[in-house]
Amino acid sequence: MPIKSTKKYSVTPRDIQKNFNGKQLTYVSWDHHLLFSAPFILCLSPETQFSELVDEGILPTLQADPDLDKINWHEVTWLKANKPWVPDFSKSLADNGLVHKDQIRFHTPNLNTLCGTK
Amino acid sequence: MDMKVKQKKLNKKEKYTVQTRDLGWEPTYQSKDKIFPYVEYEGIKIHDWDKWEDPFRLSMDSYWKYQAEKERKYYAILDSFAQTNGHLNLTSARYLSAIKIFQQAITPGEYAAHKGFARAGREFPGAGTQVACQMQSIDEIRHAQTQVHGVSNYNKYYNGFHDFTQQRDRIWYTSLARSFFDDATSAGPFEFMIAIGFSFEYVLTNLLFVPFMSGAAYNGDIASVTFGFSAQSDEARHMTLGLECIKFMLEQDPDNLPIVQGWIDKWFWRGIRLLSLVGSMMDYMLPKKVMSWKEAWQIYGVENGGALFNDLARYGIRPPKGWEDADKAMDHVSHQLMLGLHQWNFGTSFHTDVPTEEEMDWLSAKYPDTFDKYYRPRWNFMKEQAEKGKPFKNMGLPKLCQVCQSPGLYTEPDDPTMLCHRETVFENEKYQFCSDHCMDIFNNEPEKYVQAYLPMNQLFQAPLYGDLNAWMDWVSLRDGVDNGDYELSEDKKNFDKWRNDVKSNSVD
Amino acid sequence: MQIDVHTISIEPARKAYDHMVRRFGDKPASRYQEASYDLQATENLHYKPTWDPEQELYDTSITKVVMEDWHDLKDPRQYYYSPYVLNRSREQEAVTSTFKFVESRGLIESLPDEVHELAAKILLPLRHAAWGANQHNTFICGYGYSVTFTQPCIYQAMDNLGIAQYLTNIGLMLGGTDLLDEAKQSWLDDSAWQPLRRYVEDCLVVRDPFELFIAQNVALDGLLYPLVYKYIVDDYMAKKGGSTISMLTQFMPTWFDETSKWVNAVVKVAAKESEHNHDVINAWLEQWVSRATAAILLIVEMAIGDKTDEVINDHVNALKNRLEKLGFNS
Amino acid sequence: MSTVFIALQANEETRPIIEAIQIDNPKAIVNIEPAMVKIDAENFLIIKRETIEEQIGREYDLEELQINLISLSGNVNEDEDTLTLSWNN
Repeated sequence: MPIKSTKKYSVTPRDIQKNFNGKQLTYVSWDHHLLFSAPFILCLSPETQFSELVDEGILPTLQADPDLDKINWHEVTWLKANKPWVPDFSKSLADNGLVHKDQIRFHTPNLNTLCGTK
Repeated sequence: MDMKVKQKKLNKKEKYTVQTRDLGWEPTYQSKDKIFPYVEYEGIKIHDWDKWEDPFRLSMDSYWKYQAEKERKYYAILDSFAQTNGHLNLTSARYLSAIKIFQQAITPGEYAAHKGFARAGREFPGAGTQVACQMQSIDEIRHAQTQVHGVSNYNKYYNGFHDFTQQRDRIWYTSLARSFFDDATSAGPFEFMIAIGFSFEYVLTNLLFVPFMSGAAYNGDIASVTFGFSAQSDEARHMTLGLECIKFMLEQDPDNLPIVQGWIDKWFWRGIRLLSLVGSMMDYMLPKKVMSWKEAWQIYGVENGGALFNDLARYGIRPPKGWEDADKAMDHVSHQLMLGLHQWNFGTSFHTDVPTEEEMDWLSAKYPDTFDKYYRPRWNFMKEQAEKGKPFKNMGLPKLCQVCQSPGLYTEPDDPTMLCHRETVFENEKYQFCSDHCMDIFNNEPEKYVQAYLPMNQLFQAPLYGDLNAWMDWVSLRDGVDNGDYELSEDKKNFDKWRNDVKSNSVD
Repeated sequence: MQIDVHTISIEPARKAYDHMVRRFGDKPASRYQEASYDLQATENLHYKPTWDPEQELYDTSITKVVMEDWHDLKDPRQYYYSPYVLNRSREQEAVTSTFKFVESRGLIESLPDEVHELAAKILLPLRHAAWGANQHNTFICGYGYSVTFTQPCIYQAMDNLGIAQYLTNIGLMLGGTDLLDEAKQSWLDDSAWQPLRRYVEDCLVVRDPFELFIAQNVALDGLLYPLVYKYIVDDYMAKKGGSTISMLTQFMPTWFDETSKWVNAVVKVAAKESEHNHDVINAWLEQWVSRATAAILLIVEMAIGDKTDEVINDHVNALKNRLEKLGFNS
Repeated sequence: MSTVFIALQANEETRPIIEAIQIDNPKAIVNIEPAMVKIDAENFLIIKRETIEEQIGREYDLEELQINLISLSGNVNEDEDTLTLSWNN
């Protein structure tokens, strides 16, 4: 539904990718792991390899979670835009089809920290 | 005619009518379209402004008289509170986190409401409606000012209060409130009335003020009790204005119903998201608790809101679309938000804590179905980490909802173990939301919400490029002083010392 | 346990809020300062107004006047809400007891017919002009920039309403609602009132807050209040045995003197800011003062007849003298 | 059935007002809370000037309620003699 206004209403979003000095935002969350309250933001170049996103973005951020070391990365399943998705760890974010402000989620079967029942 | 014929004395309603709406007239030198240029575009149809019912009928002289009396009382108490070190009668300086949030987030909102009502007080073509809005406008600036004055004394002794004007515009969590009030004041006059006059004042204000003031009373904060009560006495007029306004819109034209209902849906949800902050204040920040957020919701939300929406049903109005989800979430929101605030407390201009055992038992009694199951384990984990000397902090900066600006920390309505992820694409750009209802709000007016200023996303842009230290300077946050855990804070150290000094000096 | 907290003195950690210190240095701030500076959001405004997407939510560019810091336009009365209502409360107490006194002594009945009629004819339609003033000051408050500039405008607007209500009450005493209806009809139809009504309606479409400030608070008030309340009521009518009326309008001349101090200060500081501002304001003054003069001419004539030209000239000159002190040489 | 309520500051000025409300609304429930008295009633509550005047022994203008009023719910109708709160259901 178009906005109702007295004159043409045209604005530019305030966080479009070109404002990020060549980088882009990716939001990451770990399903069923609520010690970390909310999805967190990574600000990385689209050329970054997905494995780097995991190693240098996700792992250091989530250090405090006791489940972190127990993750079997072969069993991990992923969602992008809330749909099942298989990332290629050796490819860049861009080649994995990740766009600015995409939300990715990962699910670790059998691990469930600090959030009660499954 | 003989002017000296004695006229019958007018009753109050009649007198108020000649004192207000009779002052206006039908213009002929300029068109009404030009005089009231904003009254049509929202699509609300008003056929007869004279059908407007003035809720309270205060003439200006009565207004001055009663308001002056309130002001005299307020400042007398405030002065005496300051002169006698009243702050040392607080249950604990920990309590002040609630006041810090209030000052940083809500006080600027009072000012925004003042501006909004001044605009509405000019833009509506009905004199009766205008006067009611103008009175609310002047009341709202009163509230902003009494709050600034009330907190001023605390600022002299405690940290975190010192730069609320800068923090209003820059720090991350205040954008929940800023975006709320900016959203309302950037809307047309009718939507503004539904947003602030009806949804905020009528449906939600009791949830904000009454428990908050009781909390202040329980915790020895006489200054805030006084400003709270003093402000709330104006609020009764404002609530009535909000209710009259919605009835007026609905009675004027059946076409108004879907528009008004849409606004109720939107503003209830925006309001309830904003008030989650109050939930965390009540459940966690008051050293001496009054009632739980859920109990307050039961009384002031379910009971009163229920009665209200029953009353409005005759116009075809149904309860807000988000009502059920809000109701379900009452078992969770205050915990989820507080857990977030605590783990990000390096970035807050107030202190937080892991609740004490006693407090956790209280929470468990108040939230028997959820606290022990979902939230206690996380608090316990944080407590253990802190005891091990490795206090848990979340350095991952949170994704914020494009609409309500909360961190994405709320869970699915029916699954408290799963964060709620919602997203949409508009003009090739992705947007993220905390809930279905925030996403609906966006989808109704995407052009508006794409411009939202999300403080976290801004932090990664020029000029800060993700530099947290630079960010702290920019938001006027003094690391290690304004932020962090209360237990380790200067506020606590000082408060305990001063209290001790008092005891060692005092004569029994 | 209530502890005895009088017994210790604590060194404050800071003297004032940071934004006070940035403006006024490291010293305690007054309540006026705390209540008036920087309360309005300045950065990172979230959304463009749907009512005019070409504006910002708080926008300095909707007026031709340019200020480096709009907070420079402050109120010498140092009114924030509390002193404002306290003062008005005191004043209304005096007015209320006067009304009671006049009513209980039947003083209206003992007015000479000529004065009674004149008061009704001149004062009662002015309640609509006061309502117009209320609209304009509400507008300036709503759309003007910075708290120091705009908060006195909502006080002014409520005063305008109060004055309209006092005039209404006078009307009720003089002859009830019929008389008020008659007065409204004059306001709408009588040729003597049309220039003023046109002035007010033309102001209702001015959307430059500072221009509106000039048109209402400087030009129109600057002529109308001295002419009507000080000259016609307190002088001309009083001499004809109408001092009762002047008791009932006591609020207005006092109010005019008080608010003029503020109005002067605003105009003076804004004009001093730059040549540009001076010229913009001067152009507005020329336009609105001459229009205001024309707008009230017939009303004054209706009241005092022959001497009109002379009296108006005196008052226009007085206003020009006032403006000269503010930096405007005409 | 829906509850209407009025909440007043708990102080010396409101004590006789609360008594008057109880007299005129015998079924109303009076809740004493910190610094506040909240009076709930089913669907309808009436506050009468005359009853308050009997309690305080002087003239009373219902507008004086403003000074100590904290909050209310229900449709408000006020004239010289009464203030009522009601829900239409």
